[in-house]
Amino acid sequence: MPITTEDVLRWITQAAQVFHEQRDYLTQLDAPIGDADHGVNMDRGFRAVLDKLPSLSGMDIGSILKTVGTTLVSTVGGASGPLYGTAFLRAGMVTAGKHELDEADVIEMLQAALDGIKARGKAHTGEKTMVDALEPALAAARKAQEQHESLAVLLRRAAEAAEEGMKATIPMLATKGRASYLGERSIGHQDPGATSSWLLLKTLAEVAD
Amino acid sequence: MPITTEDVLRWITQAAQVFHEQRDYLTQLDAPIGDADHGVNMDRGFRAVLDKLPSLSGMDIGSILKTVGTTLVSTVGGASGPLYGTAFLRAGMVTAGKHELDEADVIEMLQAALDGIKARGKAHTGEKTMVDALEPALAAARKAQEQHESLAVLLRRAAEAAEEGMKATIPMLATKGRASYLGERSIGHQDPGATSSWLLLKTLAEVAD
Amino acid sequence: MKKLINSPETVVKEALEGMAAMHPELIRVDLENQIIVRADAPVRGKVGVVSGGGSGHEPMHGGFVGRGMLDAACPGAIFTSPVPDQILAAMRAVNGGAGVFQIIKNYTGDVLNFEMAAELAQAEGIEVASVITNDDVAVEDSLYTAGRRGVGVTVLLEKIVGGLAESGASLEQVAALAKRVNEQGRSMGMALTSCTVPAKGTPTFDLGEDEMEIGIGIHGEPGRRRVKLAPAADIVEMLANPIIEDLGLKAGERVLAFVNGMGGTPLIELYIVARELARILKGRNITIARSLVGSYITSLEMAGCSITLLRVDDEMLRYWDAPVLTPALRWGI
Amino acid sequence: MKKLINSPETVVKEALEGMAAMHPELIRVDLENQIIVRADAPVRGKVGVVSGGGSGHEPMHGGFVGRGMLDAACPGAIFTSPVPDQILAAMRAVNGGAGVFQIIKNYTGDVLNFEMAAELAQAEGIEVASVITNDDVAVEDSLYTAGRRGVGVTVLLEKIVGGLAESGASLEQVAALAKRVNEQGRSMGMALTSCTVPAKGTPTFDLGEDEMEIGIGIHGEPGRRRVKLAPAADIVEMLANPIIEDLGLKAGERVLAFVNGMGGTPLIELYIVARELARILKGRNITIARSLVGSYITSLEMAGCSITLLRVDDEMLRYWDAPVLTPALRWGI
Ligand SMILES: Nc1ncnc2c1ncn2[C@@H]1O[C@H](COP(=O)(O)OP(=O)(O)O)[C@@H](O)[C@H]1O
Ligand SMILES: Nc1ncnc2c1ncn2[C@@H]1O[C@H](COP(=O)(O)OP(=O)(O)O)[C@@H](O)[C@H]1O
Ligand SMILES: [Mg+2]
Ligand SMILES: [Mg+2]
Ligand SMILES: [Mg+2]
Ligand SMILES: [Mg+2]
Repeated sequence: MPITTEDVLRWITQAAQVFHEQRDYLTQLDAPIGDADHGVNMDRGFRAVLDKLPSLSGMDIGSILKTVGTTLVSTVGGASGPLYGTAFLRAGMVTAGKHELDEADVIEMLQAALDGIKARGKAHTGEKTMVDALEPALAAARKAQEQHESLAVLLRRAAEAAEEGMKATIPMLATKGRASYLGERSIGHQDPGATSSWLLLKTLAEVAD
Repeated sequence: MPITTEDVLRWITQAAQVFHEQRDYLTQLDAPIGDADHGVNMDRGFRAVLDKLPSLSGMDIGSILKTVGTTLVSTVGGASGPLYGTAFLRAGMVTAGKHELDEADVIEMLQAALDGIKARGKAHTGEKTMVDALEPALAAARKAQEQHESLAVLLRRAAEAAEEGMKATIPMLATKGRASYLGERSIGHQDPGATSSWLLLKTLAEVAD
Repeated sequence: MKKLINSPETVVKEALEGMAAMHPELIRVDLENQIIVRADAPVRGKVGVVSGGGSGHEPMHGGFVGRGMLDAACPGAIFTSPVPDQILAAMRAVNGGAGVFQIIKNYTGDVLNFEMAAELAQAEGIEVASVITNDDVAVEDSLYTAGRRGVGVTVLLEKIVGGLAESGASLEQVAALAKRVNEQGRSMGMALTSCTVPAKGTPTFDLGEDEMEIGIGIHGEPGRRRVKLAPAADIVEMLANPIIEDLGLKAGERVLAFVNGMGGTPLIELYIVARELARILKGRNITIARSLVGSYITSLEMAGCSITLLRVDDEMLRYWDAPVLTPALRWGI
Repeated sequence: MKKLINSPETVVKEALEGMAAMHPELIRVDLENQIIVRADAPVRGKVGVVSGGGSGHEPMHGGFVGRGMLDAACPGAIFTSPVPDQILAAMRAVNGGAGVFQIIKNYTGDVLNFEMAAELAQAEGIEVASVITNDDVAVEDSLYTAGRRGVGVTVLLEKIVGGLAESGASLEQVAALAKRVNEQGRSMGMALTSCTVPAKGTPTFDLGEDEMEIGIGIHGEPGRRRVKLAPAADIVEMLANPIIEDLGLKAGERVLAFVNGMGGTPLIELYIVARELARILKGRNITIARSLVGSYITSLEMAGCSITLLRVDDEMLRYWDAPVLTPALRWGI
């Protein structure tokens, strides 16, 4: 089954719910290697997205994602605002006019989002950022597509890979973002941005299930 | 046996020792109803007095007490500096030229000291100050004199009365000094100045023993 | 005790050395006498304005020494009044022949020591006048206390009276304006945490995580009552209303509003306090003619604030606005 | 969490309202866009100088808005960069036709958001230039970090560059001086206690009674290392020496020495830090040409300090001394 406009709206709504619930958890993750605000930032941004929800009904998927992107840019601030904002803007561009997404569309969307983040943040894998959750997620999705898995399975694999990627940030030395200031002391902590990326993909997988 | 110049010097020396040892205790007493410095103040003043000790040898009792007074005025600060300073200055005036003090001399000295404090501080009994230790001490000394007690006994009685007066400050409502700002909350705490007065008299009694 | 110090004994002396090193163009520090004197003192023909008190209230008073404010400050040990010798040395250093004006906060220790210094200075032929500030409405001004404490008004008074003295006014005129400023100002303070006197090494009082003290002094003295922590809006009501009532401020009147930090409270919180104060004053139709927001009369690292309102007239405003050039207050020069 | 606030959500907005109420003659606050603009903006023909960043560093940046310094500040949420919309609104408000200069601290969030705002402003035909301050020697400036953080130099740069812009200089000249100031300045900070982000409600990190963090950032980020509490003299060595070495300061050179408090440290301690700094500089025969002592770039109620040294030339000194009229820095007017 493809992902519909309604699925996308449910995804956004549930993601907002998840970030509200995980607000303190994400903020706690940001304390030892950052500035203790990542959960607060994501929650603020997605609550603003929720406020936009009524105005999104009837829109195509691309327009919805673009609105999410501009809303995040306008309300999150910090590093994650421009990064997630750009991700959703780019995702919206490649899904412009669509009301359904199949496997290929979803992979294109994920690729665009990841490329957006990497371009904005000048980031690569292994630097202890959200990229470390998203890059393996995309790879897993591609692999599932090659194996002709359903969209639901494809997204579940992507979310699982994101979770592994997130956990793999724990032993990493940060070389991007605020955690990089800590040098060796950044080792041993899970990256908050990788965690929020996993939560986003997990929620999408749940919606598609 | 009268009090000699040497006794006075021993008194001063031992008082300095006592204030050094009781520095934290007096300061703790000053915390709940004052500004947590009385022990520090007395210790600073009497250490300065100790430094003057070599220059005091050969002086008469009046000159010694006057020097103690000016030293306390110059080094203690706060309320207790001018008060104890004036007390020793006045005590020095009534003992000028003397090398020995008998019962009458000692009572005259205590009276002058007390009058000096009351005049400087505009204080009366029952206001939760050093006066509440010194006033009963003087009364007890006079009574001992009437009973023809020895100087040693007279001073012991004075010290005991000072101790009782000091304890009697606990239930008092302060109406002078910093403790008065607390109103009802000043009740239940022992006055630090009454305590240092008791220590001074106790040390004198020990020296005369 | 966590402080940026070398040892409890050397705090005051070393801070004075720091001031001397950082502001050589504004002030001179006489370490022997432990006084801070404006660089060009004594100014001939000018009333010398001297203040002082225990240390631990920085920038008050040393930070207010300079053109248009104080001619000298005599800092005592932490929270302990200066001694007469110090005060006398300061009075001598700033005596330009027109007399010396003492600004004293109403604490037994300050009053007694400045009094003794004044007696000594007068014996040397120096003309002396003084004001004793007593603006703290947390303390009942009755026969049963040592009188109200001098707090925030002292800062405003030092600026205004310093401005007048700089203009060449006589000792009498300076004393008259000082009296008026003190009469027209009231303050009240509160603490979220206690301070720690370095020589003692532990907090003067203990407050629970959800408690605060209302009506504290500036020496870590506990307040009149301990209450549950409350929103800033409520705290400011507790502080501002007694001030407004005690001053009898009426609709249409003008004030200088001074929101002061106790040392450990950051500016962002003081501006929230300022917001609540502005709201209350607006509700009563009282105009904020001038304002001062910052930590100017502190109690070491205590967290908390105080509010001072001064009913201003044109003369006060003129000398408040007059140029000032000191380490802590500076404008117009 | 003990703070003078009403609720964690309203801290920034209410502090801005407090600023608006207290300084109507100096600044305008646009609450909708959450920006602070100098009262007479836009000034025709003048380069508009805009800065901003997360809140919690007060008085930086809002307290530096006014004649001779910033034309506008965009405060984000506590410790969170402002969003492009805000920055764009500020740029529009101060664009007097001579272009807008952005002063950005080197944090990923600040850089990205200001970058996006610049793109939007340029699309509207506003000429934009910028500087990214990166003076924190606690962070290695290597490929393996986001680069050094922008800290204390930002304050000095805003004053100096603001002075130049006020004199009518071009965007190019402003950018050139900003680049030089940033290159010639270095900082390092330390913390005795953590701060507490209001929305989080508990301290960002925990420090033992006998521990301190060396090399902290201004967002409650922990430092490079945790060490035993030490006397001020040793702490200042730990901060000043890496700065002096990184700057390559030589005997006979002149600096502007900036001793900054992190928010919860009182002035008396900062002057002890200043004393130790003066001693170290004197030992190396480096002259303190100008100084600034106080809490100007803070981290909420964190106790601690930072030191900034700026190697000054005559042009920098001229614009440092130039008149300034802002809520937090004021002289000459
Ligand atoms: N250059 C970058 N590229 C990609 N992701 C980044 C980069 N810098 C930071 N991040 C991500 O942003 C997260 C922090 O976001 P957040 O706490 O909201 O912003 P800030 O660091 O400004 O407080 C980090 O955990 C990391 O995953
Ligand atoms: N007016 C007064 N008359 C007599 N004694 C006083 C008066 N005011 C204060 N005292 C005494 O001084 C003591 C406090 O001394 P100290 O702590 O050294 O000075 P300060 O109160 O200035 O800090 C009080 O405990 C009290 O006994
Ligand atoms: Mg963060
Ligand atoms: Mg005391
Ligand atoms: Mg005292
Ligand atoms: Mg942040």
